[in-house]
Amino acid sequence: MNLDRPETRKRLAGETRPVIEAQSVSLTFQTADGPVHALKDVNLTINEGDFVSFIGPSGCGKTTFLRSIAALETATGGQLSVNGMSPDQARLSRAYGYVFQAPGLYPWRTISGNISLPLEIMGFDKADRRARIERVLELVDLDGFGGKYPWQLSGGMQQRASIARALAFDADILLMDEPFGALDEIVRDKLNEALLDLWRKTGKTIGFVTHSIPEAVYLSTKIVVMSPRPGRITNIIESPLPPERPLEIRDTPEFIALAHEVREGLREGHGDG
Amino acid sequence: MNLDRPETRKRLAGETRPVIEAQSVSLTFQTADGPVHALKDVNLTINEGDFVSFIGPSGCGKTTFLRSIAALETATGGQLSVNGMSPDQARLSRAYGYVFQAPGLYPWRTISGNISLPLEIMGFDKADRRARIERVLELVDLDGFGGKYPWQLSGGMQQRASIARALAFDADILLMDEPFGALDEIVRDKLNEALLDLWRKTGKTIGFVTHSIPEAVYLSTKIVVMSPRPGRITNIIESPLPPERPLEIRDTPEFIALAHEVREGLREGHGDG
Amino acid sequence: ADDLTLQLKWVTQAQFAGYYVARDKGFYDEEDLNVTIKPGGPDIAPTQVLAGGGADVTVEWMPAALAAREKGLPLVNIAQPYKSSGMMLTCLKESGISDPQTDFAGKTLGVWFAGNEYPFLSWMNTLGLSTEGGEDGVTVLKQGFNVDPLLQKQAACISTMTYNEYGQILDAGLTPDDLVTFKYEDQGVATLEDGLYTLEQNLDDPEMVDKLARFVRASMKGWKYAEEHPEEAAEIVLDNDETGAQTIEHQTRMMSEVAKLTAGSDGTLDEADYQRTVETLLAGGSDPVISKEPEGAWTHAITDKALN
Amino acid sequence: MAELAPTRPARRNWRIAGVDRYVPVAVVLLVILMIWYLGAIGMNAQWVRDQAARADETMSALEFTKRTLTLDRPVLPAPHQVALGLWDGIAGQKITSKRSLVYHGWVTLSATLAGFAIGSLAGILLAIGIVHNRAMDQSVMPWAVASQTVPILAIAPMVIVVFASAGITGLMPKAVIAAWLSFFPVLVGMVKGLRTPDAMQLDLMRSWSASASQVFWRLRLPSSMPYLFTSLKVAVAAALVGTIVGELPAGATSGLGARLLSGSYYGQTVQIWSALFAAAALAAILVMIIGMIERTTLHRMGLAR
Amino acid sequence: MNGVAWQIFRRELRPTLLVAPFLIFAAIMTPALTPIVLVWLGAWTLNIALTSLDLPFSRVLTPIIFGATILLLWEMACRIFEIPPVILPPPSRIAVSFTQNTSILWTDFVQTILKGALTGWMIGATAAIVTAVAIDRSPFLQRGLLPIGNFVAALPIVGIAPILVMWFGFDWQSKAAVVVVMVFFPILVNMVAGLAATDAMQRDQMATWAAPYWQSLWKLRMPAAMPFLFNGLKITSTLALIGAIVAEFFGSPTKGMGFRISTAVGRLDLPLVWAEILVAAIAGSLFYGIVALIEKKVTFWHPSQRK
Ligand SMILES: Nc1ncnc2c1ncn2[C@@H]1O[C@H](COP(=O)(O)OP(=O)(O)OP(=O)(O)O)[C@@H](O)[C@H]1O
Ligand SMILES: Nc1ncnc2c1ncn2[C@@H]1O[C@H](COP(=O)(O)OP(=O)(O)OP(=O)(O)O)[C@@H](O)[C@H]1O
Ligand SMILES: Cc1ncc(C[n+]2csc(CCO)c2C)c(N)n1
Ligand SMILES: [Mg+2]
Ligand SMILES: [Mg+2]
Repeated sequence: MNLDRPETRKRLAGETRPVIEAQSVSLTFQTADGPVHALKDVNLTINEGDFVSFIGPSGCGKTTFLRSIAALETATGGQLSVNGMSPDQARLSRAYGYVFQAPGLYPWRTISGNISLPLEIMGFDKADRRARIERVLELVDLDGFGGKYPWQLSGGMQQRASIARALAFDADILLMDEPFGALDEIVRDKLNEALLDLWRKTGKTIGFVTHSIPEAVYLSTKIVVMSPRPGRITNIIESPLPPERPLEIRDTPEFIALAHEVREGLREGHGDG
Repeated sequence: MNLDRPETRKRLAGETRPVIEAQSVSLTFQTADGPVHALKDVNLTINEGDFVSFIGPSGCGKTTFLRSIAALETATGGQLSVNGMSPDQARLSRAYGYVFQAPGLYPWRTISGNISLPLEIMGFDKADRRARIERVLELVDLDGFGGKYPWQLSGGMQQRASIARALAFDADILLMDEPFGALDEIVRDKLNEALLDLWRKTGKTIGFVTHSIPEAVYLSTKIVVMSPRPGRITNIIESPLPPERPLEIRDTPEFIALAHEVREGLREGHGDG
Repeated sequence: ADDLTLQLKWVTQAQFAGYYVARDKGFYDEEDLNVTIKPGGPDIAPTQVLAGGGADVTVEWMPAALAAREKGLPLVNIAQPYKSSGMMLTCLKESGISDPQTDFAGKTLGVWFAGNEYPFLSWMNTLGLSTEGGEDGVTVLKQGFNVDPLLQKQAACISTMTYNEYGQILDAGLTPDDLVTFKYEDQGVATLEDGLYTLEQNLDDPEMVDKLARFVRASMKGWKYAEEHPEEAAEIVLDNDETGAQTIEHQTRMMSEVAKLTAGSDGTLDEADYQRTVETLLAGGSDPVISKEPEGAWTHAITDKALN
Repeated sequence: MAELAPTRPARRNWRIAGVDRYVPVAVVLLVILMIWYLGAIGMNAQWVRDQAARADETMSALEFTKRTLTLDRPVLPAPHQVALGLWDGIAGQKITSKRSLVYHGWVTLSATLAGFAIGSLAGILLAIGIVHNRAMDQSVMPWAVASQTVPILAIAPMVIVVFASAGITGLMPKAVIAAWLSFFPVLVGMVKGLRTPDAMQLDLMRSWSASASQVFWRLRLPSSMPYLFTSLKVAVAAALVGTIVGELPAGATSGLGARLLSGSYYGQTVQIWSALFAAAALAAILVMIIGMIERTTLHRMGLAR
Repeated sequence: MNGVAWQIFRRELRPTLLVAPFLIFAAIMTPALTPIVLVWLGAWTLNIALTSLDLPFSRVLTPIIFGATILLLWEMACRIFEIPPVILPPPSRIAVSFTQNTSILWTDFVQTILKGALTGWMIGATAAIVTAVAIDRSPFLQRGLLPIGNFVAALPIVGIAPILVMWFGFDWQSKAAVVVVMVFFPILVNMVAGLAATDAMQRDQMATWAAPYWQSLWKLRMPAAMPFLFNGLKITSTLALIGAIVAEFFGSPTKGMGFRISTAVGRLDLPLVWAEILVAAIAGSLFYGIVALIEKKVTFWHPSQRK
């Protein structure tokens, strides 16, 4: 694997190709109480190497949009393409790593076993598996914990293991649905730094759902603000921050201004609680 | 009920009496792997009308301390008194409202029924119950949802209902264990404002556990920073912020400085992830 | 050797001693037969086993066999080792019963079902008693597996066989003086008990007929041997009892009682007995056991061939 | 006001391990034994009194009590009589003897195990079908429930006759009845177990584009294990009941069911109770063995903590 | 059929297509089997099509079609292979016997199911619930009673039945007693587990409100126990019928389903036997269904009932 891919630089130079393209995507759930318009007329292009955060009040369709990209839901209208394919073709070609809000580790497998699972399914050979497990464990700062069972680890460690699992098979697209929601601030800071580092090194394309404005601002190259009923994009904010971001950047005026902008954007779409 | 109690003013004038007093409180759990020192030598006085936040890394004993105050745990050492009584006597005299991290609503009761439950147990009559339910539902912005069942509401609404339940019987002491952990930032802001408002109006004494530094700073008159293994208090920071706190106060230099102080205090006690 | 399967009406006990003796003493071997004996049980209907092809010959009571014949299962009696009926009603003296004609009304009587109720129903019919309970009728209790209803005084009388249940009552500690018995034989409603039955179509097959004849011959030899050697017969029965619940005392007594019932028979069905049985059954009143005179329900072909 | 609810389950600090497990059981057992003895005296009294009246005897209370507890055919045998019967049946006979409870227990056990194996397998296979096939899900379940409402003892003789007519006797018909009773708990438990993986875990598998068989072997099956074992425990007890039911109509053959029946037939209550306790002990042992397998399996899987 | 349904149909049909060649092979080897195989494949395909369409009534229709198919196959097998009716009567004869014997069947139903099973079930359930509440307060009793309860629950009822008939007489009371013994422990075990099934937080809440014992029992533990209780009630609803019928084999008055079955077998009246079995199955399913319905009403809040 090439840990120093030049996508980040390319992206900044405007040379990147679009990876995810949504054209007036809609998704309506048919429920007993009538249709729920989870997504309506969503237009968005995500380029290779982008780090895109989705933020918005509960129920605005963040999860639904991420799931549609991963072909876990099927859009009921519009065009959605991933690497020029349909999301389902992309899924079958194993283009994604997906991280859910809860760690979702398998209790009957050790941490290594959990990371190994998608690799087994995708048919990696044993030596390769072992090498990859070692690498990602190190990446998320869990070396030495491979032999433990999930319940022997703290919540934060479990969440890191689940991220490691999604990284292990090196999909080019990483989709993360509030991966750090349950963690305390300090741990969260650490993982934010680590994720940013990983992204910079690998040039992966990342879709990231969060509820935290500072987190979105700190991580992203592009912040997508959404609003509910029907779920839609109200604002796309490009970040002027440089790719190198020490934690202290959060005390800079640029950062605070950006956070303020996002908060205002959010408050607009936030009619009720 | 007296909605305009003058405790806040009194407190500022230093005229208030201590409500909760902990003198070198210790609590050790006997587990299969040996004793766990959840609390060690904790000294703290909380005065009437104080809003005290507890912050610290996971496992530092925040929950345990709150539970000890509410007589849900029994301290194994030291002196703990509430209103001059033992915590258990205070519990029997129904001195507390306790809000747990998860909503913990009873699924077989409607929202109104849930709020009504402690009132029934405490023997409030029917008309009084109805009036109180209406009032607290309004307070947490849930009017109109009284007839719904918990699972028909979003997580945020459930959490608000659980706060309403703790408020309904007007205990003088409100203990809240990460009540807003699961909510998105905007909702959290709203509830923070509402809680602050309630506190200012009623002069209740509030103990509040949180993981969020801005939240702790925004809400409290006193911030208690704790540190684990053994669980102890490392820092008690008195807030110089005025009781009237618009949300914008968070962009003021005083606020940022205070937040920085708390973060530093926190990082000290934070060895690992 | 030719294979042949015999289905018994009840569990392994001296009631069927003849067959076990014939097997263990080698009488079947002498006839070049390889006989499998299948014990019955409370819920095994031997006629059903025969219909299902699970056995070639069965030991059955004539009322049940004739009823099955009317139901369309062509059973034929090929031999009748039991000459007389051993069934009786045993009552507690303290219940105040001395004359069936007058004393049964209003009482509870224990009766065996599963095909054994026919003689009782006929009897009650001749007595003019309803079996639906009430003041003028008798309350019928489906008797289970044992004599408890009498010992527990749940019933005034229960069905017993001279050779079995009666002895159990005595074993339990009651004396003959505490009891009153009514033999069906004495009440004129006796029906033929343990006979050998096979399906009609078997008799069209000469080879089968020959086999059956040899079987009957050996079986009767077994019976006569058992009558003369009750202790040895009881021993043999005991050896064949898989449950291990039987005792030698009980089986010896059963054998000597059974010998009284088989005594008058060389295996040939007595037409007069047959006729009396049919008449008793036909006299079933509103709900007779059989509705018309059976035809071809018995044959002497086998016994004639076997014994001459 | 009434007593207050405890704030937490009472934590007892009995030092010796196991004391808080065995002492209550022992105490309850003791109480049951006492009630049993009293019951035996009470229920057998009538008979002793009648016998005494018939023999014109009078006797002391002690003698009277002694007699009620030593009857040959008691209405309710005293515990020590049952214990003696059990001891005699287990240790007092050669294992191959027809009077040995070990022999009869073995007969019952072998049919139970065969039926249990057939039943569990059928239950698991059906559950797999139901979980993977919507048509099966909708059509099989109501009929599976209906199948359990059929009075098994009523069809047991017919099953035996039908099998006999096909030339199959001995263990098989009993095993089929045992299987009939034991497939249902396994079916219900496994359907539930195979459906425990939550949406997230299934979505993960989907995002890795795992095949149906990979999802089954790596997700559904392992997550169903706790359910499987729980239902296997129920099923093995049901299989034992099925076997005994299958042994009843067959009458004079071997097995604990036949022992029960012949005991009942000859009014030998001690024999009934001994067979009954032997059967219950057999069930308890089988359940315990499955519990042990459960513990080691779940431990190996890392599911037991 | 729209596209989605067609896709589901194709996917669901796949296992059937795997089995079909074997069935067809069997039909070729034994030509008599041909109509049976054809009917089976046809009905099954129809069912798969129905479920794929997912119409509102297909949930009701599929099990009916499935059952009707089995009955049809049964009838065909009886006729094609000329199975003697004293071994296995065809459904048509059972139906005839059912209509001819309605009054007998009704008497037996009242005797065995209403008097024996239902009474026993209610007494047993009530006793179990009361006992559960009683021992819920005593961890000592729970630890002592439950292991023994599990042992007693493992006692084969067929063994208890003759004893209880000896004790309680031959009428329905002894049947009810058998049912009581059968249902008591499963319900007790479930109810005790249910009463303990509150989570720590809910108990802590009660503590912070200083709720007295009865309040926390009525308002927390009882409702929380309901899903468990109904689990026990459902299991025992079918057990109760079996128990009542089985007990009749050990002595009964001259009515009742168990009595009729054993008597009718002795008389080779197999259609009547099967009519009784049919009544038992219908009554059992109905009983189960009613309990499940009440469960739905009472535990409407439980995740398994929501959907
Ligand atoms: N399977 C479903 N069936 C019906 N409605 C659904 C389903 N999944 C989501 N919805 C609805 O679609 C809308 C968008 O949901 P979604 O989960 O995408 O929101 P979200 O932005 O992720 O919210 P949150 O921040 O709470 O996770 C909501 O109104 C939700 O109720
Ligand atoms: N019932 C218990 N038995 C044994 N140990 C316990 C128990 N409850 C808590 N502990 C231990 O006591 C310590 C303090 O726990 P506590 O729940 O008070 O932490 P906390 O500060 O609330 O953490 P978090 O932020 O994760 O909620 C931890 O090490 C925990 O493992
Ligand atoms: C349930 C039951 N049904 C019928 C009989 C009748 N029976 C069949 S063979 C035989 C000979 C005596 O042992 C007797 C009496 C019974 N005893 N128990
Ligand atoms: Mg979401
Ligand atoms: Mg906590």
